[in-house]
Amino acid sequence: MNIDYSFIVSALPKIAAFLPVTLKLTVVAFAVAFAAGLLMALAINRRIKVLSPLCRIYMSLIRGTPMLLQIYVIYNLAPYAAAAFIEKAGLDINVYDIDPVWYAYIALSLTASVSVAEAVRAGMQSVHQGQREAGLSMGMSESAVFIHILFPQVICAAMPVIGNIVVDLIKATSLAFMMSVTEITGEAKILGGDVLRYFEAYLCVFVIYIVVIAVVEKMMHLLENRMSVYRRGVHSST
Amino acid sequence: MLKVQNVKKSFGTNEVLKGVSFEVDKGDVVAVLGASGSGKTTLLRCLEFFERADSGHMELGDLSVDLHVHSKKTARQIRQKTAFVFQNYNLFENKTALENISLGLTAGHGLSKKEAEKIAAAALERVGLSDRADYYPCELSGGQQQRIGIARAVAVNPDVIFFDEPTSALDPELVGEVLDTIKALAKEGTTMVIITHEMAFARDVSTKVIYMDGGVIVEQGPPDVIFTKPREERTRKFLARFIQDFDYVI
Amino acid sequence: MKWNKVISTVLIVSSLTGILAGCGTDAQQSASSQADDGAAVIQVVAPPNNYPLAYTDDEGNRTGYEIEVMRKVDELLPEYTFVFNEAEQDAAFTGLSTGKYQIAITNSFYTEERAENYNIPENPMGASPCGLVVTKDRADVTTLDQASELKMSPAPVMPGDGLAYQLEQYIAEHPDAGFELTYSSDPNVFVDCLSLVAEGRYDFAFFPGNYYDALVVAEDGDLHMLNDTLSYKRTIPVDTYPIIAKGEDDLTEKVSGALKTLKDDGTLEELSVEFYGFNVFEVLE
Amino acid sequence: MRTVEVEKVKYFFIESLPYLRVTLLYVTVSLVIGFMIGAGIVCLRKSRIKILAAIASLYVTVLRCTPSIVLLFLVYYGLPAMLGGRVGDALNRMSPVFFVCITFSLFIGASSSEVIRSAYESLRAGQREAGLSVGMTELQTFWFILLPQMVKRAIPNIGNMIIFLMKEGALAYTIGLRDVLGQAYYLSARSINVYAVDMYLALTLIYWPVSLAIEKLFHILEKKMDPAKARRSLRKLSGGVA
Repeated sequence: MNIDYSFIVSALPKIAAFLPVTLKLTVVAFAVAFAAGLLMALAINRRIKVLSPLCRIYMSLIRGTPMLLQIYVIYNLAPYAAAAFIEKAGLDINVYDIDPVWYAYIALSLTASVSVAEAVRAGMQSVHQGQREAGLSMGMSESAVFIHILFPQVICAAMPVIGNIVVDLIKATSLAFMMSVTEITGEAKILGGDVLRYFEAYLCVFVIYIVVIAVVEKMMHLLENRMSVYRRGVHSST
Repeated sequence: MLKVQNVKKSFGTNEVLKGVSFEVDKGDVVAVLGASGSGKTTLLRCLEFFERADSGHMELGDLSVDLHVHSKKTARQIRQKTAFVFQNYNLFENKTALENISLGLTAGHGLSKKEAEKIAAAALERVGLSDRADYYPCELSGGQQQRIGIARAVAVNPDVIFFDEPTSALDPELVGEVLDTIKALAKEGTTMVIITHEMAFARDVSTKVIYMDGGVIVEQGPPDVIFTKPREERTRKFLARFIQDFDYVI
Repeated sequence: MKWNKVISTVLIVSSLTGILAGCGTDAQQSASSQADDGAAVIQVVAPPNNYPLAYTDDEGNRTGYEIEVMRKVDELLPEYTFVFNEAEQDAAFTGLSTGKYQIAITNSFYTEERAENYNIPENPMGASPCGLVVTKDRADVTTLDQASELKMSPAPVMPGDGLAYQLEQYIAEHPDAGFELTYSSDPNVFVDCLSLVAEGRYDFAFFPGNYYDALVVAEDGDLHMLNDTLSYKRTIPVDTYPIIAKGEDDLTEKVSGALKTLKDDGTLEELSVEFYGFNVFEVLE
Repeated sequence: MRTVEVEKVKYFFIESLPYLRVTLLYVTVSLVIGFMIGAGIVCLRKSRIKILAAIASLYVTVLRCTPSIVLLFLVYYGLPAMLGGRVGDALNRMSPVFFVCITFSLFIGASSSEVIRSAYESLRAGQREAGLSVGMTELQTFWFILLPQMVKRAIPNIGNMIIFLMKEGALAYTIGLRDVLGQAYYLSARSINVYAVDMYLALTLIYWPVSLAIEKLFHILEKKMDPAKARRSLRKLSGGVA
């Protein structure tokens, strides 16, 4: 297997130039997924009448279908449906002016939102029921109890899993290239395609992933330490 | 001050409370005794709306509430007038000792942060733990945590404080410091309802004793009556072990 | 602690690929093992489905323009026996550089860098016929220059294939070109670009003539309903070559010679008519 | 955009379903081998020899960052080239399924080691001492007390891994392996992807029920593995009193 190192050296900077796109995709998709996942977890835990079964079906559907199908539905079918709808409604918005990056945000956040929902629900299981009752007994409202007491502890319990979700999301952004959004894997495929050096191009992406994921893991680790200070205490020994 | 009428509660087929009624006047310290499974904790949890009673009525000051059909708002109003001290402390794990107390005042009673912290500091002083203000629960011993739980309850200046076996989760040597704290509160005239197994404490500190068994109040009355010549046979048998210390037999 | 993990990982990975590189090179020559009748076995790789160049027909046997051309070349070269494999473009060329395959037929065009990385025979094996697809109301637009002046937007193209190459060449030669290229690796993009142009999502697309005839013009074509909204103008096809593993010099010589014979005796033209429906080479001149 | 043709959906469904065998084959093989590798890594990381522990944890980190296509190419093309000579040629003749299994086993090896480690750490410390104190050997304690509890905690993750593996099938298509996903793509590509909608619908009809079945199966497994918890939740319903 003769690896064309010269190609790697020349292509790496060009591919790395698209890192901001990958990071933006990851950050926005994670933000959407975190919000959606949290709401779903709450809806299911609080057994809200209509919403809870709906969320369960959504989660099993997203978990049960390949990512490529989800991308196809969002990138190919949704715009047509929207265009047809707009024509009927007589509006003159041109659906096709929408930057494809928005489709990528939605597609990437689907699977991530389901994983966040599962992580949060697992986190909720680990928080003791007494915490909620203590809050209520102090005359706090349900939402105040959630915001001040339950939410911080749930997120802290779910942090390790959320770290994994972010790493998986970074690797999943390579699928955005199917929605004509060029990020590092997309650029690698283009450069690789020109000179038929696909494997070397993918190696560049691999090297970039190592650095990015190492940094992200370091940040998640620091964040988790800061959040779980209440579990270790700040004073040396008790 | 607090009137409780005909509280009934069953979990599926198992009837836990078969119509319990009692009254608590201002400054009263009511000790609730009974074997485990007699329904004492369920009774208290129904009064704090952690469980929904099947039927029953409760009057606290000018508020009167049906224990089965009640809105979230009224439940919160009652909770704002009462306080609850748990068997396993249930301090907010992600908050320091001071924050545990001040949070109840700010989020629970709408006080300003500055004022809440002033009251919280005073409450800590009262239970003698001012030097542990910025400690997290995981850094405190069981006894210290329970005393902060009590401080948290007292800080909201409730009409009545419910204690659910405050000392049974503690190591023996820590029980003393918690009981002393409760004794001090009693002396200051705080109205309290305490579920406990500490017979000596019940006899010395309470102003009224309730003995429960099988979901009903078997007997209630002042401690010197109950602990010396209880009317009901079941009460005598329950207190038998304890009464011998008085070395005279009825 | 984490940082030295990153550095050691990068070191490990590069040394790993280094080792692979080290022992890979000598295996290169001996890869083509001996077939039973003494002829060297040559592994040829083509994408699982690259209609009409390489695909499996309903009876399940491999056929297509490029497959049949290589079969004809195999007949002319008794010292070799060709065995056909299936792999997508990126896998095919990885296999080519690791010695798993010796020839890749992926409708590929010639560039200097590719010639440095692989052996590309002198003579082409065919030409990929392309054309400009626009809506009927813009049927006057027949060349890329017009499209560039009118700042028309091209449909996304697949990286590394002949269509993308032609547009890339155009943009390289005309820095002031009125359009930019968008890429997508979605296999559905290929056929979708016809509907996308018809819907107005993009202004024009670059599409192979034979597909266009089969899909849109033909009565039973799957996209025949687009026939009255789209118009097609054929442009100059691009030469396509088999890509041969670096260092297989005598194989390259022999294949190039065979291709020349097939071109001169008209076999390539026959196959072009059979699979493309018209003679690609005639337009070439 | 065309409307969906039920005829086409049926065609894709029937033509692709037989290839589900291939998918389930490499999923089960990868899981079994993967968990063995995972267990090996957990032991390595706990071993006193510093280098072994470092290599094991490095393996997990590197695998977490590797895009699956890179590892697949490294295994499918790199391995035969690296071994070279006779063995290399023998490998070259092997069917792609063999290489897909190796690739996914390496991946599952990394992720399962994390699952096993967290399951092991979540056991209460006393469990092992308890087993030893009643005279059981280290192995018996592990087999009868520790392993069942670890498996119980790991079960939800195993379900997720299976569903993840099934979805990675699209990857195998690039090296020509026809699993259910690959076959569906192949058939759709044959008609130049005009019937992509129907193909994707057919795939949903295959994938969703299978993943629902897996979720249900693991849900039941979890309940069966933990009778106490099941009984406890039952008792809670029937009014357990404090």
